[in-house]
Amino acid sequence: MTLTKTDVLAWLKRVAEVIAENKEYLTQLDAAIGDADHGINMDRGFQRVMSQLPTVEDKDIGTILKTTGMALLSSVGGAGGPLYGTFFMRMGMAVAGKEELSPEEVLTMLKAGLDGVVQRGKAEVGDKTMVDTLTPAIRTLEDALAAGHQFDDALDRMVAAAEEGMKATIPLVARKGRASYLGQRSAGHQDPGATSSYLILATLRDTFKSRE
Amino acid sequence: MTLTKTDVLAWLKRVAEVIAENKEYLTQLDAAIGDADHGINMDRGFQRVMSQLPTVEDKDIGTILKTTGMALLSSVGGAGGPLYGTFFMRMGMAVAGKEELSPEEVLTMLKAGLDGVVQRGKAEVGDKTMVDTLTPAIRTLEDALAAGHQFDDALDRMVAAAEEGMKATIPLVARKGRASYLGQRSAGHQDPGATSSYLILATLRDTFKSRE
Amino acid sequence: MKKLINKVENVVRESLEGMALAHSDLIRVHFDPTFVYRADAPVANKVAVISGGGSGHEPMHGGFVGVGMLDAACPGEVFTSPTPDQMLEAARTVNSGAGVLYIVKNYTGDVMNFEMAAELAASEGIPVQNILIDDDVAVKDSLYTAGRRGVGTTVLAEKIVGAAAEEGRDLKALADLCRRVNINGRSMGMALTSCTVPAKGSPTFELGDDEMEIGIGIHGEPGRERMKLKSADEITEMLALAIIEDDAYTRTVREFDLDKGTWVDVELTDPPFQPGDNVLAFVNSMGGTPVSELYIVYRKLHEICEKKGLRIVRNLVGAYITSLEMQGVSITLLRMDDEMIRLWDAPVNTPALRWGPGSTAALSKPLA
Amino acid sequence: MKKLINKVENVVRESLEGMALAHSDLIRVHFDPTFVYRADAPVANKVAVISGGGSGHEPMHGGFVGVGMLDAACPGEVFTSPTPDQMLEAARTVNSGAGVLYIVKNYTGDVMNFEMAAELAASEGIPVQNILIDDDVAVKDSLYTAGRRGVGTTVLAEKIVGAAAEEGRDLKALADLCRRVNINGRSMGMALTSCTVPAKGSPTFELGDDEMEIGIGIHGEPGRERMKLKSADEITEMLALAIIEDDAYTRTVREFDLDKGTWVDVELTDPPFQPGDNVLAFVNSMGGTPVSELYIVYRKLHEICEKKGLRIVRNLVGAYITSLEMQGVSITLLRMDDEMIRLWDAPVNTPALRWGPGSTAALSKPLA
Ligand SMILES: Nc1ncnc2c1ncn2[C@@H]1O[C@H](COP(=O)(O)OP(=O)(O)O)[C@@H](O)[C@H]1O
Ligand SMILES: Nc1ncnc2c1ncn2[C@@H]1O[C@H](COP(=O)(O)OP(=O)(O)O)[C@@H](O)[C@H]1O
Ligand SMILES: [Mg+2]
Ligand SMILES: [Mg+2]
Ligand SMILES: [Mg+2]
Ligand SMILES: [Mg+2]
Repeated sequence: MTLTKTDVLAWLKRVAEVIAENKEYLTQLDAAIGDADHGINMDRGFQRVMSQLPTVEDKDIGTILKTTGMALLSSVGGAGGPLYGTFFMRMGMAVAGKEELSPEEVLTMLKAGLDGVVQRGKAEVGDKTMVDTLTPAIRTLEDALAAGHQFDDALDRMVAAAEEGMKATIPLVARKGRASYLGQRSAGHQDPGATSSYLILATLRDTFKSRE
Repeated sequence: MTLTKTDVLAWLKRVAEVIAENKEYLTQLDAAIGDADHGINMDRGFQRVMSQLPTVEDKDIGTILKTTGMALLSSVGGAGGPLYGTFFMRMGMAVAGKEELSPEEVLTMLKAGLDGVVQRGKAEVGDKTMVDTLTPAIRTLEDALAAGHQFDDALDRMVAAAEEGMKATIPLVARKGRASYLGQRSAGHQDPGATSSYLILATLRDTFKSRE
Repeated sequence: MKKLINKVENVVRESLEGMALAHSDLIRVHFDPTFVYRADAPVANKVAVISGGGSGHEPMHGGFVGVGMLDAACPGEVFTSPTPDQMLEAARTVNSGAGVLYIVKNYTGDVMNFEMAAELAASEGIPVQNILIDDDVAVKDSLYTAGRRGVGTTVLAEKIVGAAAEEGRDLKALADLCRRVNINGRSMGMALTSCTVPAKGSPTFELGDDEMEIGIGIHGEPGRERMKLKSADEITEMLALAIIEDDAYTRTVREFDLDKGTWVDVELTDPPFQPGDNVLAFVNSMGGTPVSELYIVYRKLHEICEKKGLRIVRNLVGAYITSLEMQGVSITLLRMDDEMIRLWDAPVNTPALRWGPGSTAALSKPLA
Repeated sequence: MKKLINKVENVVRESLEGMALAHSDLIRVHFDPTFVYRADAPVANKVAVISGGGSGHEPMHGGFVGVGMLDAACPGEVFTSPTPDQMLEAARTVNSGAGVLYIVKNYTGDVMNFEMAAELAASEGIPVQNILIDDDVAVKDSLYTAGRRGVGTTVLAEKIVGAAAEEGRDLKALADLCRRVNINGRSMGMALTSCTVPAKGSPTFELGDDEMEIGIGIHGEPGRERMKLKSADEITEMLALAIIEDDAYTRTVREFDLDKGTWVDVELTDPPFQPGDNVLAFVNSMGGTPVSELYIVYRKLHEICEKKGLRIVRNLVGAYITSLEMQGVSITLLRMDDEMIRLWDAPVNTPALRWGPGSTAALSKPLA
């Protein structure tokens, strides 16, 4: 029950597809409370990732994730760029040199990514950002693994928590990022960054579970 | 059967009203083949005329018409301003000093006005301008008086010819003024200046016939 | 109608009042009759250059009043030629004795009103010349139309002639120069959207979401042709080739003969562009098109000029002769000789164009 | 979507290429990563002033690169902050050794990307300072929001700090000056229409024919409040009073401490306006509003400032910090001390702002 380099590559490729499929949707969400570019930015970023992955496919997982982060950092822009750039770079640093990851290493990796996002963006749960998805999701994964659940079961729980966190952003009044300018008008809309984070985590689970 | 100073004043006042009532209509006509200002300009001009008439009401018809022309010249602008300004100023010069006008003097007056318009604008019948209304109308008045028709009958004939001339502009391709830029696209629309000229002549007839 | 205005009747007046307040170092505004004039007018021994036309083309013409360009501008109502009394009073105010050059865009209304003004000015002993600008190649002939409209070349003529007037050139020389600029300039424009005349309150024409008008003037009127929307490159090519490949254009214009004191007919011919010509390339927003899109047009225009052997030696990119908030673009190419280049480069300090020694940041009228 | 563009993906690139061709005397454009820089960079012994942000705000920032203003500008995709690699490469290119001042508009994305760029630049030994512009009074607090947005004051800061850099002031002095401009500037904007991000292809928000948005930023986003359309005077009053009556605004910003090499929190307070203050009044088009309407706004703003005892000593009226083709206006008032006035008046020669000795007409790249 480990996450191999092949899994990681499959995950990233599938994220690129999922983001492309949800480009319009994420942009629409951002149009409601932001500036209508989140889907466009993320899609541009993951296209860049896809064009750079071939150069590091035979490297270790850490290198692959760091390359992903750097590609995002230099192509996404906006708030999403530094945040997701940091997320993947920190994950890469946390698993430097590895060719496969145990469930505990996956957890460590995700926690390192989240720490980076929080350091960079200073958001807390409830601010109506991607942190509202990432924090409960990764905490749930930690709890599930601690409680001895199977990895795929633990991943299911993580994704359920991610979805809950994402949906919980709907009633919130934003306190970070561009949506915060809207004040009360930001309530009633789901946060685009929380949504893209959900897609990334759900895709991790899906890739892992669908592997042969 | 003479046109008195009172008639002339009543005519000008009624023209101001008729132009105001047809402001939108004239402007719409100008929107189709021009720049959507003919009604607005003529209305502004006749409002100015109305504000200046009180100062010359006790003067002769020539002075009243010249004052009307100068008011139009300094307030209408565009093509309409110099043309109608000239039209009324020349009419005024042709009847300088008069307190009432015989039918023949009315004809002389109108012919002088038309001559001024043609000298200033160099348009010929068929160019799709106000000249298409004025020329046949005034020629018809001349013929009717020469044929011995009553003045009010002659005026009716003049207005019928004015209407025909105005409507005849519809199929024409404009060769003068702003509508000429449209080339073939100007066909199928009635000329705004031909329409305002019709209104001015029809109002002359109506005022004359409705006097007590 | 969505505009930053108050009462529709006051649009022209309030806009001029605001301009006067913002540029009190450069200009003054007179009302009843309405004209904008240089704060230091009349300038001794200098021929006064005056232009005017309907409002709605801002910054033209009021924004070009100042040092090195116009001495006065006469704004009419929106898209309506001003009246002779404005032009006459402006001439009286800025004439130093050296005379007045009226730069007139070729529209029936403008031409007739300026002709009447010139007659009145001449009758008062003011030496006066009217020079027409008729540069719009969208109008093909002058036999069956009112002749080519005056569009983008007007801005360039006002700058170049204004600089020459500042140098002390006499009225005849300035008239010759203005005519020379006119016959060397050609323009064509297009619209993505209509515009709304405030007094009318609704768009002058309706355009589908995938349509555009080609060959428009500057009065919000429809153009020669309605087409399906095309790419910026295709649009630029359409406009630029119509300009560059335009044949010699000959027409007869009426000019005032100073010596005889009467109007005379003058035949003028625009020589077509030739490989090797030095040109100024002017990419102009119709009012609502942002400068980022103008540069996309400029990029293609540059490529086309290179291909055609025209050397772009100067350029102007921005909103200078507009139709209210219309989205769209016009292109003007002006063949420049060395003297014209030198005069173009000369210092200018007006609300809308400023460069060179003596040009300044906008000062405001201090508190009374 | 009606725009003068070609492929949506190429909008930013082609616009920059056009600008580079039109202003080859002043600027160069580098791609991959993308930045605009002074043709004569690096300028010996001069601190380099760099700004950047999403595209769609033209002429800001690329139009302000040149003598007396910016050394480089980093354009992102439309309404999307640029990336650290652009900012770093720009710094490497224009740094003369005297260091780099990054002028950063306060948006989460811009702040984070410029912080990462500053960390990278510092790690290469380039002396670097990030100064935030956060002047939009539509955002009321900084506790429950990302803080005030950087809007109109950015343009003014770039001019004033750019002039001081040209005089040879050192990095610390420039950082102090930039901070001083920021805390003395306040802005607020409104929209009559939405705008269309090319990549999205449809308007960001829908507004009724009789509605407007008050308190917008510059990214086509809806504002604080939607209202029924009002007159220009009422709108001007709403914006101007929000600015003039704004209380002291205190917030904590992160700045790079050059000596310690780390980020430190700095508390800043904007002093409210007082009768007797000298101000620069900046009336800015959001892109699609013509200058004639801006002057109507300026007229009322002038009246309000007089009533409130503020002396407008300088002004700027035009489209300088825009949201694509959006119709609307923003007002910025900047309290100016004598030094700021002197620096504002100093010569500038950039594609979009030019005055004073050394400023020139736009030259074009000659044929190869
Ligand atoms: N300080 C922050 N910390 C964490 N996430 C943030 C922060 N600010 C914004 N975000 C996330 O970024 C998303 C917006 O990303 P994007 O649209 O790419 O950037 P921008 O707002 O610059 O256009 C928001 O939906 C939110 O989830
Ligand atoms: N050369 C001309 N001779 C006579 N009438 C003309 C001439 N040119 C234009 N007109 C008339 O002027 C009318 C337009 O007037 P108006 O809209 O007031 O002026 P503008 O075209 O300047 O906006 C046209 O409908 C036409 O009848
Ligand atoms: Mg966004
Ligand atoms: Mg008209
Ligand atoms: Mg008109
Ligand atoms: Mg963005």
